[in-house]
Amino acid sequence: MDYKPDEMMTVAAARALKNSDVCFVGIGAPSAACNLARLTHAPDITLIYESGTINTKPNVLPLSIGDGELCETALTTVSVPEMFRYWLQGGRITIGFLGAAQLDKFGNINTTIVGDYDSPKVRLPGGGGAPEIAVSCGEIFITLKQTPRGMVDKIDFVTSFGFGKGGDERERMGIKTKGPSRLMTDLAIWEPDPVTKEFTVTSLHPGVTRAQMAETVGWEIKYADSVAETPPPTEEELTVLRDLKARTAAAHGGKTA
Amino acid sequence: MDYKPDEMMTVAAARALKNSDVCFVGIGAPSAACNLARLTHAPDITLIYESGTINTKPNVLPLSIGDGELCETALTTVSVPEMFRYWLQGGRITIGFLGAAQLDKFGNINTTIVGDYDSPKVRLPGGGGAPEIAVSCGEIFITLKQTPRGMVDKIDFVTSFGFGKGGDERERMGIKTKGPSRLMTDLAIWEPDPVTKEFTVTSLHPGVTRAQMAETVGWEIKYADSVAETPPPTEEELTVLRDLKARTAAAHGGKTA
Amino acid sequence: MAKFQSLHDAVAENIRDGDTVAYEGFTHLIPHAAAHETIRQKRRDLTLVRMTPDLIYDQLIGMGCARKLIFSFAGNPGVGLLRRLRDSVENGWPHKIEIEEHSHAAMANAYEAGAAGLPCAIFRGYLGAELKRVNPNIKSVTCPFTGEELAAVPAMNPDVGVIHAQKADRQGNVLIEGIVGVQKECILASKRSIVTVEEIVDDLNPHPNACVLPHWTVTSIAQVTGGAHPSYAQGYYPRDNKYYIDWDPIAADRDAFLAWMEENVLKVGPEIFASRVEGL
Amino acid sequence: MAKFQSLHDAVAENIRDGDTVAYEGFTHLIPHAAAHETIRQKRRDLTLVRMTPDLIYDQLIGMGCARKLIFSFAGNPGVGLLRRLRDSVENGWPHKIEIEEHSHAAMANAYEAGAAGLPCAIFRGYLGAELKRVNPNIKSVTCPFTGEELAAVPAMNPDVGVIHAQKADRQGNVLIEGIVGVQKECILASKRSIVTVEEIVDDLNPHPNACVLPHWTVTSIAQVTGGAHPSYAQGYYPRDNKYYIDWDPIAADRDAFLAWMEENVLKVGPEIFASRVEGL
Repeated sequence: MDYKPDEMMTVAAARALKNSDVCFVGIGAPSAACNLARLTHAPDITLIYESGTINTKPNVLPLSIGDGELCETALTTVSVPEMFRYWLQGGRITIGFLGAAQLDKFGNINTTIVGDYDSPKVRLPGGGGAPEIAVSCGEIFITLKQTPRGMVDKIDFVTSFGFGKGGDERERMGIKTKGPSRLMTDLAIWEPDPVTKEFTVTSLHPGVTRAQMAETVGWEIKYADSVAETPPPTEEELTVLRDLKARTAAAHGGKTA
Repeated sequence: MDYKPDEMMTVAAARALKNSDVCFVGIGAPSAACNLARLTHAPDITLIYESGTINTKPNVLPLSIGDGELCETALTTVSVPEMFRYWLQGGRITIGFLGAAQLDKFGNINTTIVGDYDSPKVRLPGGGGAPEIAVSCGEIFITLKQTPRGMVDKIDFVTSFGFGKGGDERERMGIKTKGPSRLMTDLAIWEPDPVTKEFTVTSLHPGVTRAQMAETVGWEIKYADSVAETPPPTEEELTVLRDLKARTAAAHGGKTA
Repeated sequence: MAKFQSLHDAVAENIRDGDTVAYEGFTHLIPHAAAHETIRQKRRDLTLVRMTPDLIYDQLIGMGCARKLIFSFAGNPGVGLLRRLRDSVENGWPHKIEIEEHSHAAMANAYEAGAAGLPCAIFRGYLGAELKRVNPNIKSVTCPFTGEELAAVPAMNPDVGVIHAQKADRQGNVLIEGIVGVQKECILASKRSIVTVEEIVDDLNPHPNACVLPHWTVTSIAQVTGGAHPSYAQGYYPRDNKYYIDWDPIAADRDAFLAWMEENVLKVGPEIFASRVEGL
Repeated sequence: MAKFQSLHDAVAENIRDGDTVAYEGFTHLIPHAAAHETIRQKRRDLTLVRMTPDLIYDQLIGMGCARKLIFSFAGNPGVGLLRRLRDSVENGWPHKIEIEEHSHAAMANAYEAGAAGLPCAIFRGYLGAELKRVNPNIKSVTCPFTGEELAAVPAMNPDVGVIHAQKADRQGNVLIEGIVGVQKECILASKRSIVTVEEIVDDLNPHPNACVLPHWTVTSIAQVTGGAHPSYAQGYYPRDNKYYIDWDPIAADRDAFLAWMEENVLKVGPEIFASRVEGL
């Protein structure tokens, strides 16, 4: 079956999730990936949205983090202070899923501003849950489309912390969680180098060239000694994903998340 | 109608409550007084028990602080951490009602131990909610039967703070609430002197003599310049109180709270 | 003791120029009608507080009601950025608003501390994050038992908390169900409060542990059917997703924005909301 | 992931000599059956934690299971003092237990902090109260914004949390309704947990904001009908007030106590609880 890079990205992200995971889900690509995992190989995965909905099983993808669908299909819905205190800070989440406006090679993320904080070129939405998701979840998965404006050598603002300047900076700060352990883009899968913590390409999606990679990333790319080729989406993965998106489009009146 | 000193105490305590009050209710005499007020002159009074039951309207007096009756007749029931954080510490309670094993003339209360803390003569139940009730509620009403062992010159342990050594000690500690503003016993009504904060008799129940008072109190009693006589329980007050106690006895299998 | 009144009177009596006002609602139950009434009454110099400022804050800011914004995530959920907010911050139109920015955890904890009567909240937050460089209201406290350094933020205690809820009973007790967000904390933390409700009923019939605000914790209640639209009220009407999508081009242009506000906010009253949720 | 097992196995696997164990329940839903099973299995040197130690702690202490008690109010509710606790503290029978005493506010905040993954809790507490003289675990923290000195206590994180609840579904999700006390916090704060339930059902059908513990937050679930008796389970059976009153003379005498324990705890099993709530 033919597929788009965007679909490959979602499928690659979904595959990284286990049936036993407890996921803190963001809107957009993370939400699609988490629900794809739930509808394929990880039927018992626990999905939590920061609106307070726990063990939710939406039939269509939510447009917002707090759609009624999330509450109606949840095991229980708690208040937002409880969500951030007992569930996130309480250390109960195994995987936090983050997107990024700007990302550096050490997994530090900016979703706050482009330019200077006090007189920004672009005022982005801000961190929301990300600053604490980044340190409270067992590990962090990041997903975004590769662009030279998104994957930059130096981000304008550290909204949420990855590995800082790399190496053991994270541990030295007393942070006990693993941090960004996987980056899934439309072109590749990246994992942090065990020592330097720099994101390193471990798998290229089918047909993606190193030249294409270089054009879409603002730093000099490190490749693993042996770079795999990501298995293309299976027919089941694509069918389930497209059905999900079609149901979502129908429910949201022609627009998808 | 004939009545017992115990009934006079409950009636006197009930009369001190206003329709607009929000009361944090303890078990025993406070609970009887608060519900008597609700069933007579203060039908809209808000009663809160530390078990989390808010705006409760029990038909019989609870034996414990967490009887099912309290939840079934409550507007809502919250968790115990929420009760102590949002409702008590949040400053929403106008009247806290406390009993005492030992009480001094400045409204300091002991319900912890008789004797030395490390090798006590009697191990009492402890403070429960009292240490924070005493400072978080707008004002404190105390109710207990007068005995020389209960109303003592020096209490063995300060479980909850009243006026300390009197005067402006409470204000000097940064406590913004009024503290013990009224003590209702089986024999009299006491109020703190405006300056010294020593409990002063402002009303004697009908027929009570100063000699009787002296026998039942372990400190030298101060009387207000003009001491009133407490109006005896009205027929309505007594009827409602006795009906409540009879319903309670029937519900609890022969024993009343 | 909750007072039943028109939304006009509730806003007129409770929200004053210069106030700190939190219109809360986490995607669900966003008090749109109350925000529009505030715009109609031309309040000025407000400090607007909200975890997730979305359309109503874009509108309040674009109409010049705000002096300052305290927030943690400002976006049109599932659609994109807030263009009126951007125009104010990036270009100073209609004027430049001051920004105090936090994380969700910080805001949620700040409301919680406000409801709990504490002066500050402590939490494990902002580790390695740059917001603490630009926000002087992020400090720290050392745990006296473990020595761990925890983030601290001041308690949030708005002058006025504004929310929309499903129903109130005739005593003024309010029931909120579904995604309850920080609404209970917001009302308990605020000095005054306005609650708009879908309906007023004889008996709330709440589940024993439902989210209920007793009448003596609420200042004003106004019935506004559909008052959360285009947000939703679980059990009453769904989210109007198309409205959120349509907002983006309107907000992108100053003239289009002003014309839209004139037509859809200034010229109408709260009763229009009932018709907006018909057939959703 | 919750494991369904017999109460015997749940206690055998989770509660070890020397553990810190919190059997919580605020008058409602007190886990009597689980405490009795602990006594039958002769656990020793336990640190017992509970806001309101009542009959089960009198029994655990009298039977020599406890080394230490952390609590805020120890009484037989509506009846009087705990005579086995007194005998231990005042006379050292069967041995003298160590006491760590707090206020309710402190304990509730400590469990809350434990559930929230914080090292300590801060609250406005113990002002003028003498407990801070005798309990070194009461310290203070200064608010970095106002300078106010607030009380601080360490977070409560028991080795094992034990509660009784109304029901679990077949995945092991647990529903608690009515007076919910600190049970949710207790389970979330504990390293391991045992939940006894009245029944196991296909579907909890909970209210959206009901107090639910997801199956992956619970270690062991054992069905014990009547397992809270003489405490109560809202919707199942009422409190057995007479039992509490009758306890006082039993606990007053060491021999009467030991004979009663032999007859009513040591010689029987958890299945006896079903018969105790019949006809209540």
